[in-house]
Amino acid sequence: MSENGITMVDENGMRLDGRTAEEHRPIKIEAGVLKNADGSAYLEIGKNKVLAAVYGPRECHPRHMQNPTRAIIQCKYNMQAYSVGDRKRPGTDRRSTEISKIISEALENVVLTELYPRASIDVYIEILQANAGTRCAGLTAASVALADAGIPMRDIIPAIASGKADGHVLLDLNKEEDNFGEADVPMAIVPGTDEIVLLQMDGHMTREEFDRAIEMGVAACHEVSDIQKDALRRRYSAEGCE
Amino acid sequence: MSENGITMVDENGMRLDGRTAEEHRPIKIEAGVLKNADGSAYLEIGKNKVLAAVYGPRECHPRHMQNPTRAIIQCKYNMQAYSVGDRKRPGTDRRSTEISKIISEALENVVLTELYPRASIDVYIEILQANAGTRCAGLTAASVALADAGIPMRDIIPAIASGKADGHVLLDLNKEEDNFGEADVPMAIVPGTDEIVLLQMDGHMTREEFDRAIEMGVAACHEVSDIQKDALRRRYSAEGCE
Amino acid sequence: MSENGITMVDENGMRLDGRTAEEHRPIKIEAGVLKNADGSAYLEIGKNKVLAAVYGPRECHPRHMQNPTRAIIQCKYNMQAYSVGDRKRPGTDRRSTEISKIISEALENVVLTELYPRASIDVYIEILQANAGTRCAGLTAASVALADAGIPMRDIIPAIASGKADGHVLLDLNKEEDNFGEADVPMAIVPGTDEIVLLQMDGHMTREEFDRAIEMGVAACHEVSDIQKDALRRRYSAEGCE
Amino acid sequence: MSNEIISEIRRDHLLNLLAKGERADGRAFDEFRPITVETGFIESADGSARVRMGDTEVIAGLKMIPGTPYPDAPASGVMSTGAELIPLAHASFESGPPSPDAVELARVVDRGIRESKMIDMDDLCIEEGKEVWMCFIDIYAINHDGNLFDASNLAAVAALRTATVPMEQYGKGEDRPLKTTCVPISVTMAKIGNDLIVDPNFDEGHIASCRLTVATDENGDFRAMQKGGSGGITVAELGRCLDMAVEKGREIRDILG
Amino acid sequence: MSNEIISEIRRDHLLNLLAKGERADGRAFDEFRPITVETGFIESADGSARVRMGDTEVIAGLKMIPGTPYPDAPASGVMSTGAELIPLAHASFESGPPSPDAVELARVVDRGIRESKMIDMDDLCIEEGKEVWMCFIDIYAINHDGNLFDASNLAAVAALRTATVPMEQYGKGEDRPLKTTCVPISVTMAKIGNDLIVDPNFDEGHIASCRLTVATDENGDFRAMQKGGSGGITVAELGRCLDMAVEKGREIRDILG
Amino acid sequence: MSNEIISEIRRDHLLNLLAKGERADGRAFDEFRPITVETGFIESADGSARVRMGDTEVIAGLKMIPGTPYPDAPASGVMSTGAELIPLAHASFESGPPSPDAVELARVVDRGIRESKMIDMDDLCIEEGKEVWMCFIDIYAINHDGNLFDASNLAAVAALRTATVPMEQYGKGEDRPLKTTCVPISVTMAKIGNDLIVDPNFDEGHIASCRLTVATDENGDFRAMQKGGSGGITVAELGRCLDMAVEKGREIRDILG
Repeated sequence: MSENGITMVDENGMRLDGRTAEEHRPIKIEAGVLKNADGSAYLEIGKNKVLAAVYGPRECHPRHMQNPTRAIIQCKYNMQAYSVGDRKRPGTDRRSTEISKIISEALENVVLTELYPRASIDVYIEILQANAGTRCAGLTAASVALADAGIPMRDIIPAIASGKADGHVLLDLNKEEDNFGEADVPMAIVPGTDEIVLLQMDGHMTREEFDRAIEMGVAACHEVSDIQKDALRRRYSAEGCE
Repeated sequence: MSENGITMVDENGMRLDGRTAEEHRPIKIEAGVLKNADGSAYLEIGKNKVLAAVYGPRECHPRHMQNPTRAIIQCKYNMQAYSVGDRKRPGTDRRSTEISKIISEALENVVLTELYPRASIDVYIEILQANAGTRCAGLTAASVALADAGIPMRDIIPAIASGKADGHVLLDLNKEEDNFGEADVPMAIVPGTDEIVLLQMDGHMTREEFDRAIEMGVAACHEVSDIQKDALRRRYSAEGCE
Repeated sequence: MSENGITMVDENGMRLDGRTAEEHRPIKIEAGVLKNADGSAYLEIGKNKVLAAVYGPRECHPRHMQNPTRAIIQCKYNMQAYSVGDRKRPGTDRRSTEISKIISEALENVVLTELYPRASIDVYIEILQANAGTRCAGLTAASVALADAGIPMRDIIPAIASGKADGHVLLDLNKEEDNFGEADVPMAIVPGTDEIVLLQMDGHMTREEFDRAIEMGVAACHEVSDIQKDALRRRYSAEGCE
Repeated sequence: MSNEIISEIRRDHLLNLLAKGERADGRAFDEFRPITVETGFIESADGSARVRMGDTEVIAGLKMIPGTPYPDAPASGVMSTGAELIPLAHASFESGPPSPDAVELARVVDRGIRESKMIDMDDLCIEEGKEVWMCFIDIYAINHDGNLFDASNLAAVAALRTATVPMEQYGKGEDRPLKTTCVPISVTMAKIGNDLIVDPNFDEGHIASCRLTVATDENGDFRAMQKGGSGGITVAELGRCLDMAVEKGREIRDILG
Repeated sequence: MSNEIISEIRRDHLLNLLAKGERADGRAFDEFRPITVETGFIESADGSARVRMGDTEVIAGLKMIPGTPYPDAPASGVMSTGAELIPLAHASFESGPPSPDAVELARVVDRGIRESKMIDMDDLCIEEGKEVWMCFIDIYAINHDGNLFDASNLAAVAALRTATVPMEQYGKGEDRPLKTTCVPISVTMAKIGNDLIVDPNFDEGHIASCRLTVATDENGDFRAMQKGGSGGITVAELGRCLDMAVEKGREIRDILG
Repeated sequence: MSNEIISEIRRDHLLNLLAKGERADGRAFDEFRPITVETGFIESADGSARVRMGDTEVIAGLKMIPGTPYPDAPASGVMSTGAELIPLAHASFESGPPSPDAVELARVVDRGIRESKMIDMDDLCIEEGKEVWMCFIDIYAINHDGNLFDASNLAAVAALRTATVPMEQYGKGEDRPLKTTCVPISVTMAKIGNDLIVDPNFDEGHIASCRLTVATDENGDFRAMQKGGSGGITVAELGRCLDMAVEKGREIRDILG
């Protein structure tokens, strides 16, 4: 039983939604879902529904933000008004500013920005429905959208959160687990090197718990990576048929 | 008797303020009322009091809004704080944004914008006192101000609203009629061709009622047009005397 | 006894904090307190605590604000959130906009702006703790910061307020005196010529009272001037030792 | 080749086609693109719909929240409509506060719903003068290929027709369907040269001289109209638009079911 | 000829005139332009006035609304003054949030009225600690030919003196006149070279090194002052300004009646 | 020489030093700059601290105000953290709304304090469901020479530990110290090439590929983390960072006393 008196994991190690500790929610990714964008992806993980679109490389506005040696990546993470329990007022808030920033930084790790001096690569993440884990879902979708746009990248970034609830280290908390949980550790890696490119943590974790969360997260990122690649494979073969 | 149990038109077809169905409120227009503006007009229609001023053609700021082949018309419709029953907070709201847009579009129809590539013709409409029909009053005044500024135009646009109250199709609803009315149809025409350049409708109207409203409105626009021309004639003769 | 029934000056002419009518609160100025700024100063007067920093002359942004014949002085006066009794919301308000404007104008009187066409000299005043008289404290500190930055000036501006409380004309009202006071007269002079470069007044004063307030203020400005020069002297000798 | 030249060539091509009575995508002048309406797509919303009209795609979601009524209508619910032209949907859309285009879109959709009295506002009173349901309709353009007006109207209407009043969430009893009455359907026509076409796609909208959006109810009565663009329209053309709006409105109403 | 050169020539011309004791429009140094005050012009306002001072024109309107008092003054009304330098009034004015000039203008007018205690704030209490009248004074520049300070002060003062408390509109009984006491009159002087002139027009204000606005009451006591501009003023010059402000203030008070 | 060339030369210099195991200011890789903490500096605040970390300087101030609790936590106080990167502190900081850097800084400091439950929120209830204390922590950068995260965390924590609940000011009884529990200490590491250093100064932060901020409690447990920058970090490097964060966190906790 957790601090809050709510049982999240039963005696057999099963979670309320029937998952084991190391299991992520069902993930569905579809690449190339939008006509206008240069690249796009739709992703569901559990009850999260996310769209990502890429425009660029294109001219960077305003000009004073241009970098003469490489492209900049400008990600905008946005929760749509009806995506959450209470209506979210349209417009940027502090949370979305922070998430946009760390996702942009993670993507800069893999995109060959040096190929496009002065340009901007614009990544738009829209959360249609939110159920814990939207920043990782958004980054995972954005990576697929970048690949769909044909942007040269060293690797494709998967992301997932691990966390702690009811005293257990668990992968990919859903909303109920997150609300009553004790910690959350969103992360993203470069699959080819296992380097961590996005990492946040809040809550309360001992060293052993945190090490376990990282171990679980890295392993799960590889699973997410396979799903990303599969979506791109389907996209390319669909394109071949067109 | 209207849906709301309020009688707006008596058994003789007379309205509360003594007008017939096809009669507009008294209109007064004076051109050239402001020293600084390149052109200006003051207009009263019933209890509405409106000022319009034109500056331009002049350099367009910001530059990315410039059109290389013609001038753009930038109209700003603004209700002054004390012009309405409750105080209106200064600043642009969604209503004024929409009205500014449709008035700009109507004026683009007649101004020879192709003569002034890259320039801006700025039209400012200030509602000093509002009593239903301000957008038409504003457009009517703005047209006179453009002519006063000597901006080359194919024609001078008059505007007026027709509507429905107490089950009757009526011209130029005043505030009381509008508050309890069933429909409002603001419109503007090019008098030389009878082409409609501004048209909105909200409320509830059958086809016959709407056709009647348009018929009434077009006819009244010609009356407004005469008053506009008269104001400009007085302006030019006054200038001659100066 | 004042209008409010509160005694501010006792029968011996002593104020609640033990000062005479013509006495300013203790003033402490330290120049060169910030590493990054081109010039800086920290000032305390009574319970006021103020930091001023100068950056420039540097390129002026946005460009349309550049003056082709001289530098512009852009002062930003800012009250920190915790500096006042109630928390002040971060961001510019109308009071700080006005104060920034009149301080910029006062400083333009003495800075040789003609030496730096198109440039901007940026002056930042941060009120860490406020206790009546912050605009004068800020201008006094800003003048020292400009000198510390080595900006060529005709003179160094001191500022102080006089005022009226409990029926007496008093120098440098503190917060309690100001809250229950009858008038406030912030001023700044060019010490070399006694010309007044900043002057405001609000409240109620007869001509004699006002004349007395000016007389007192001008005299006190010279005292402030000495403290400014002393701070700069200490700063230069400290630099010599470095 | 510069963008302007490409755009000029494309324009001439479209005009030539129209002169022959054809549209670039093979449609008749009075033919809508294929329309699909999917409702209940967003479970976090109290009503939602995704509408595809050719390559144009929009999502509308409804959130209902208890709030205070306006003093002059103490027993009536409150509605508010927002439209976001997010940069994901088109290269020309920018982040930031709503553009005039987004404001106009939201207000035209709002007027259609408000003036047709589609939502039974009296049914949204919780306690007279104290508490009523506030309905927030939020519309997001997902892919913009023209005629966002009709797609947005349809998405909003479909979301409202399938909406649930979230009574339980706010401890007000059992969830119940939102009561709707009239269904306003918006039909947009564009004038290109002297031709009138319905449901203009992006390219057609781009070269049109003006646009007319007309919302009709089940009886073919008019509930809202909005002309856009600087071109003029004759009274005769207006009449043909109104005929079209009534006829096409019926067809679309049938799709809604 | 470039704008700068024209402006330079105009400046020299004005300075030459002043050296001869003359102003471009023929006024004496201590002479205001013709002033007209028209009150009650805006029926939707609870008080209004249009002031013309030469070619400078401003409108001030008052709206009174019941609201909550400040906790530290539970029995006092609330006042707030805004000034809008709308682009209609001068080519240099821009749309958008108030510029520093507009903010300064509003605050100087506000201080004159507030510090003279012109409005009897205690008379504006409806229910102590619960409800008081809030007075919103909104000033719009209509045509800017200099000295907006004095024109705005005069318009605000005239609007207040002829204002009605809208009791009926809010169900508080019968309408009654707003109670005012002291009438603060603002007089603005400009320093050009070593000359002091009152009521500077646009060109004079443009070349002035500094400006002093002084608000006086019926007794010739001072209620508010504001120096503007980067030029300095000597104590002797200040004294002459104060004399002028008292004298001219009396003249303008007579115009108000 | 252009700024870019200077910056390039400076970068190479720092990298050469690091290759030799040295830092430009002579510190060991795991060594903080000298830290001073001065509390109670701002008397108008309910708690305040000025922290100097080498040439980096920040001030944090606390204001406590009675307010309404959130409906889902009716007996808990409320906290809010803001950070202002004012232009006084660095030539690159601009006036205006908080930049993404300022937002991130505020949120990371906020998370450390919030997640460690440093403030006893239940002790801040005045009347359940009606009134609770709202804690506003405002952080101002005064001079930015790198590692604003740790300096800001330390200032906020020191301000909270020495804070007073202003009971008297709001007529709630006698002033009393704010109850705090856990003390979260943040330690920031930067990765430059393959080296990890603590407390990066401005130049080091500028050339670092990434940054990791770790907040630990008295037990060495983790309460908040934030990686920044586009560089990647291996799991092994992460482990070394965590060891360092725990060890350095203890040292800084001792400074706080």
